[in-house]
Amino acid sequence: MAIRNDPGATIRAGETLATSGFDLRNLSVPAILLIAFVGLLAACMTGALNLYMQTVLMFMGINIIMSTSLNLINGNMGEFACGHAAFMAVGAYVSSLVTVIMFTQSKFGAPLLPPELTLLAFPLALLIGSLAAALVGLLIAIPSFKTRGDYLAIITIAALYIVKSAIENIDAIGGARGFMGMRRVTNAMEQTLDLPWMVIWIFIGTVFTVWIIRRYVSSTYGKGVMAICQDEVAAEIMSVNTNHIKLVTFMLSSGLAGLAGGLFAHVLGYINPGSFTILKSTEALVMVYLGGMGSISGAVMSAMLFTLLLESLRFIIPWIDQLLHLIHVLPAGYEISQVWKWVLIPLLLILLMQFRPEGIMGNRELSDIFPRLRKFYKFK
Amino acid sequence: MALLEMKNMTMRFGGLTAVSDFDLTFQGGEFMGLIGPNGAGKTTVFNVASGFYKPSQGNVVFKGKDTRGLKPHGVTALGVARTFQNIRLWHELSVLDNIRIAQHYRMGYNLMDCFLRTKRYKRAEAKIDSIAWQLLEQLDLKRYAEEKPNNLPYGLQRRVEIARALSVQPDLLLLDEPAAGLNSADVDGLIKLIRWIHKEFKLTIWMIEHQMTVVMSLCEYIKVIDFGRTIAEGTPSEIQQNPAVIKAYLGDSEI
Amino acid sequence: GCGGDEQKPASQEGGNIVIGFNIPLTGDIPKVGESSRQAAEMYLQQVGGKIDIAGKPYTLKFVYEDNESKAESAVNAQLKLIEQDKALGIIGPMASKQAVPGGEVADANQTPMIAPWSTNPATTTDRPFVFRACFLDPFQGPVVAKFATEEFGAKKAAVLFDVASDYPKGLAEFFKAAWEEIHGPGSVVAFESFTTKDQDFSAQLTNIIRSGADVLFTPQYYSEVALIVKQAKELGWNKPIMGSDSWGSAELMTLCGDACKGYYFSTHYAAAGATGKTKEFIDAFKSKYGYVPDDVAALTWDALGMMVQAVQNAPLTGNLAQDRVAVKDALAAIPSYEGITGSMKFDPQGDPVKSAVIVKINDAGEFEFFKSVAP
Amino acid sequence: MYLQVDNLRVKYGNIEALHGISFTVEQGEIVTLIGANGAGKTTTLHTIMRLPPPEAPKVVSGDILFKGKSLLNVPPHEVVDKLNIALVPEGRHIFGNLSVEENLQLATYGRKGDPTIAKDYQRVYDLFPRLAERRKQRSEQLSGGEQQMLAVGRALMTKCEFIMLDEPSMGLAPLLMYDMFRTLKQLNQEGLTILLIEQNANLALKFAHRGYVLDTGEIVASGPCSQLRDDPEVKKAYLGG
Amino acid sequence: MLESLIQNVLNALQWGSYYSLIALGYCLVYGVLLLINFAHGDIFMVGAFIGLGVATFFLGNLGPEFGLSGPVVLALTIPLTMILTAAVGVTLERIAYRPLRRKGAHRLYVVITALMCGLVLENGNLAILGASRRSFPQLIPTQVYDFGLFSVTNVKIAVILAAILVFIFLQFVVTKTKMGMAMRAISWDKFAIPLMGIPVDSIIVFTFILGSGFAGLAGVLFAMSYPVLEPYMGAMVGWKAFIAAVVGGIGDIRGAFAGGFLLGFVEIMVVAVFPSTMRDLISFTILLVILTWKPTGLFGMAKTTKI
Ligand SMILES: Nc1ncnc2c1ncn2[C@@H]1O[C@H](COP(=O)(O)OP(=O)(O)OP(=O)(O)O)[C@@H](O)[C@H]1O
Ligand SMILES: Nc1ncnc2c1ncn2[C@@H]1O[C@H](COP(=O)(O)OP(=O)(O)OP(=O)(O)O)[C@@H](O)[C@H]1O
Ligand SMILES: [Mg+2]
Ligand SMILES: [Mg+2]
Repeated sequence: MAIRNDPGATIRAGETLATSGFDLRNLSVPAILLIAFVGLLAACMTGALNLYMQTVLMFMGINIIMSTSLNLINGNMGEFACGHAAFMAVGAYVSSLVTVIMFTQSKFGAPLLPPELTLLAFPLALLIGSLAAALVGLLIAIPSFKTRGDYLAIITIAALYIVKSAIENIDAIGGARGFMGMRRVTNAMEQTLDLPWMVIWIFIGTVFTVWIIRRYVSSTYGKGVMAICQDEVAAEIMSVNTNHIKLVTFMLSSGLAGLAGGLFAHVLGYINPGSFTILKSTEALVMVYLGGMGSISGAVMSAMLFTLLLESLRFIIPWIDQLLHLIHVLPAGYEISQVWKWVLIPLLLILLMQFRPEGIMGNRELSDIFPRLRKFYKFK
Repeated sequence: MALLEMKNMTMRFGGLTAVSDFDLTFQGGEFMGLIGPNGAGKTTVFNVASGFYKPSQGNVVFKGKDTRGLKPHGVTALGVARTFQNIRLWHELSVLDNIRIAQHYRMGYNLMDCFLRTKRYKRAEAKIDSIAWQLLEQLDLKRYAEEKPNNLPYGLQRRVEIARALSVQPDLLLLDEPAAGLNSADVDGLIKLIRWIHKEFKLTIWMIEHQMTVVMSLCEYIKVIDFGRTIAEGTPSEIQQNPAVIKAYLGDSEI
Repeated sequence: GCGGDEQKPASQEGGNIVIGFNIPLTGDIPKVGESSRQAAEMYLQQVGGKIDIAGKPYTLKFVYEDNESKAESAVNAQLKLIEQDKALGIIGPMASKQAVPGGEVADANQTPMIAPWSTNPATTTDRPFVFRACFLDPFQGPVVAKFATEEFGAKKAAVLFDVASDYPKGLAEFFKAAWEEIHGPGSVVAFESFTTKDQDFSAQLTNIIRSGADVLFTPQYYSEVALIVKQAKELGWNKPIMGSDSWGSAELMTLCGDACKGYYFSTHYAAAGATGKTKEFIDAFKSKYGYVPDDVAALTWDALGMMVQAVQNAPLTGNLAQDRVAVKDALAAIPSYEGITGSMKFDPQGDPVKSAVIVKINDAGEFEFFKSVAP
Repeated sequence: MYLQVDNLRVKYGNIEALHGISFTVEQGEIVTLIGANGAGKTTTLHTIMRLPPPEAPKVVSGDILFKGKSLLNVPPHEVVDKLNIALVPEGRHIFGNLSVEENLQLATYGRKGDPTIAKDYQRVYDLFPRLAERRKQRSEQLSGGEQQMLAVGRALMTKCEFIMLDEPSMGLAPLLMYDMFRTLKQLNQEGLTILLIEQNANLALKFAHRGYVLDTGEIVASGPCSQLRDDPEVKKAYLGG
Repeated sequence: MLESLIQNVLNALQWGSYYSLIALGYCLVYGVLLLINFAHGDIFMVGAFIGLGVATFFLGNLGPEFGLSGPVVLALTIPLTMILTAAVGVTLERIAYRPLRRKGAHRLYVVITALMCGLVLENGNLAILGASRRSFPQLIPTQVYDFGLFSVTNVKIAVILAAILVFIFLQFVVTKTKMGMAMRAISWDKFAIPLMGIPVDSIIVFTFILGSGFAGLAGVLFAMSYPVLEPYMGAMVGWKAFIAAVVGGIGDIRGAFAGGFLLGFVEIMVVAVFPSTMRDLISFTILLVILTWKPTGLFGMAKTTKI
């Protein structure tokens, strides 16, 4: 019988079965991460990375969290959710409220805890923010039992508007004026121990996110998500509790978006409902589809690429301008200003889609493209 | 206790009655055929049995449990597995994953186990894996474990679908036109395979099929429905002689 | 640190003075960024790209960064200006959504910054390095309330504002408080809102008309004003409408046509009948860009003027960090700056003390000086 | 020569699916193409139809001539509309969101003002009375076999003189299957040329005049059906025990 | 209370008309390609700007004088704008969507491309024409008919009528003509369309012509009642019209029409009854409730899964 590929080449039965026992490959990822982490810290402390670069890196991390977590719903589960910014907003506001109330003199009163505890409590505050976001995610997951596809897209957009409008209407957290005070919290961390703490937290948060999502989607449990994506009816009939899986997936994804929000709020030191609009969701969407639906490495890469592209255009556009003037293509009075940035970015993305209509990675991972990588590290 | 009992089962869609007053009892171990003209309601009966439709009227009891209150995955967990008239594999997942995921109800670990890769997780995954590999071995699919179903010939896809249903470790297996789209030579292989499965796994099998060679050589007992009503039942030879069945279903094979 | 054009020591023949602009060229309010940039370019042109400091000519270099109207992008832009471009001082960000975090960054990195247009008190509060060029809402609200009471004898007022934008929202609230202080609680009979980018206000205006208010206060940007005023008239509103400094753009008249004539707003300066520096600025701007400058352009101009004056006053050493502190001190020490939007000096918070004028849109469609109100 | 496929080589991506096949169909003939799953039967039909990307198989070399004219550069809708070739595709491909009647109507897209349309409707409804009963129903709700009837009926509604059927009997109950083949035979006697792909090789060889046996992209046997039926090789590999 | 109710009903009818007009365009394209054409709101914006350009040209403000009166200019502007806007829509289809379709890209990639196209249109306009807002010339004098209880303008009435006429026209095209049938069929199974002798691409182009043309009409009408034009004016209305289309039941012309008016009513009535600061909060909650109650929208057909 004719098979398209040589079937012999793909047998890896033994490999998959042999999951027990000590294996050096188990250590390669932690080792690489540790080296990266120490290197990053050193670069920040010595000033090899100035604050600007650090901030860009931090937003890159936040974008990675956003895109990998949204990828879970839009890529793996095949839904079209456009309300990711709402969860980010919830996470941002809740965790900021927690840290500000706990550790600073604010309009909510005197600090409840001494500033030395910030280091311990910060991850907790992030966790609380994430849980709150996950709870809001639950509210979206429930309609998703009955609704699919573009109807769900609307539910998520509506949720986004509702969250944003609700924040605008709560004057206690600043309403449209925004909410601040988080800088004092991050300062307290730095006073306790002089390290670039936000860089550290974001590094940890990013690694944590990718790690947790990897573990989820590589388990039989999490693969239910992919089954739902490809044929929900078959999944339900072949014993997958689709409602349960949807619920868990939505909550996981929105919780991680909440984590991104908490980190975002503490990097900026100031949040405003206007930061969590449909545009923010759009950016996350772009990163997911640019990376390739359902590919974690794709989502990570596209988030990095997108952030870098956005920032590098600050430099590239003036160069282009200079170059065009140098070769006298442009009249002297006319300047290519940064306004063109948002013309160039979508144009580039449109072009990219034309060449890779399945995103950078398609639905494959790095290990599928470079199978030899498997020699060096374990993907499970 | 009977394995499956359907009593007075009626299924309506709006004004259309697809199945009416369907009665059936499985004691366990039978090989039953369900035939009838197109649109007679055969698939609908399967859909009710597998919990996908709730009957408009009547009872469906599986292993003493009323399945009307259960979601399809709950019915499957009780021990009903099926294949589909049009193949419904998860085409972007490997054959192995297809067979793994169908064991979802039996995972027995939770999200935390999944994140922390606890003992329980490892044990469960190992069990799932071993069942999957064993089935692949038994159905001679091992070579295609990492292949995507889309890339397999039609006949093999049918086989993968049967393997996936078996991985549920059901007591009752529903086969909806397993031979459709297979060529005559493959049909012979399929007949042997199904017969072997029936014996090896000691299953109750219920099959819909339009290819008479398959039905006649496999089924011990056949039920014929037309317009949702049972018009005849009996052994293969009885059915082949039954004038009502010939008139409504078998027809004249001269062309 | 990163290489690049380090400032030359002051002993040599001048050097580069880099001033950064953190402005929204894209996003929600691109016009704000464009106006600001146009004013800055005109400034650079007028001074010939050079300024004298202690007798030596320095090259003035402006870097414009787009903050896309996003908070995070404003932070990135701010840090780029500080770290990569080595800006001595920064003008912007404009809207409070970006100016609050932008101010945070400027202050933390000890770089003087003037926000020309942000009215949120948090922008400058407890930030010695952050200044602003416009007056705050708590000042403007009462000015309008008082004026409307005296001029129209109004007793009941209606307010229509954008709840998602903090400038109109803040101003609306201060106006309401001031009005109710004069006329008693409940005298603001309609307090209606909408959301950024809305274009239809008919339901709100219907409520307002039904409420029996004597005057409508709408502290919106001029593009929205044109829509609001037209729709109000179509729905039968025939009482006065008042606005705030955000009305102050020549574009208001192109957009609004005759509909806005006869209304009043409070602002920094009156374009029609302006004299002296103000007139020069307006004429120059008009001849260069073909339209009368709006408040953003005027405020950017003044912010820039103060920044340059501070740079000229500061004892520059060539050490960027020290110079930045010196410029900050010089800014705080400016005794009184005669800007085109009035004379001003900074209070200890870095907010300007300046007076407001009430402008009437006359029948020729010009913004005519009507009355001056001191704080 | 009516339809002539000449040394046709076809690729999907980098994989060659047909390795240079040649066969002919004469006007008024019934020709069948049999072969194992994945042999390339469907590919052959799709290539003749020039179906648009991404489904389209790419022609590497060879030619397809219909009445002496090459089909390689004719867009698919013209193959149907101008050359009157119809295809009943594998897997039915009916329009589930349209009613049964609308499905049939749509097939007459290019036949504006053709007076024989009404007769054709009647022919289809006579052939498949089930469809007449379900006329107003959304066709996605039809049972599998009913959908197959609709697919065949729909193809007959185009002004076809040459029809290609890809496994039309799939999922049909015996009675209907025989009915359908009888009708096709009758249509053939009225002048319709038929190219049939059928998994049930026994049936196909009983029905057709001539047959070709396709195996992994190559034609391995051909001849009049009676001859193929008796060929021991063919018997063993394709006709089953 | 009564007077404001009548007034608000009129307001809602007018505001809903715009949502409807734009939602109809969304719906057409969606009904054929299952493509959420996120650029549609921006095509509407382009329509308004094209209308502005055409009107200014005929008013003689760009060079040649024609000496035409306002209504004549309007009569010329509307069809010309519709044609030019349709051309923009078709161009997007040709250069951005069709190649992707040819390559068999996942439909969401086309959606993202559409989103990007919208951004290009918005920001390209900003970069080329500058950030100044444009004012649409008054082509016909606004008549305010004041009935005491409520007042209404001629433009308002025209807009409501236009929405209804467009709806009737499209409903006829989609349900009664073979072209419409083909349009619906494409969304179900593109593969089999050529087998019916139907040229797929022509149908798709035709759809874009209809959808974009009416977006152009909506643009001109919108510019007449809200004469402040800016590059981002289509973004928000576009998103909301999309929401309206879905709440109505996406893919169904009646759904888009009803959804548009529904959204208009909800938005206006919420302001009329509740504190207006809560508008988005309440109106979107109402929409959520509607979708939870009818998961496929008002007219949407639940896609029965036939096993
Ligand atoms: N979800 C549904 N909604 C409406 N009608 C339905 C639905 N499902 C099935 N039907 C109708 O019920 C009847 C029985 O359909 P069913 O699929 O059970 O037939 P079947 O016996 O399996 O036929 P076949 O052999 O062709 O597969 C058909 O007429 C079909 O149109
Ligand atoms: N779209 C496609 N992309 C890549 N390969 C394809 C595609 N369609 C078919 N093939 C391959 O081309 C070969 C011939 O397939 P084809 O569908 O023509 O076979 P067939 O004889 O019709 O089989 P069946 O009896 O299963 O319908 C097979 O190996 C198949 O895997
Ligand atoms: Mg069936
Ligand atoms: Mg085939």
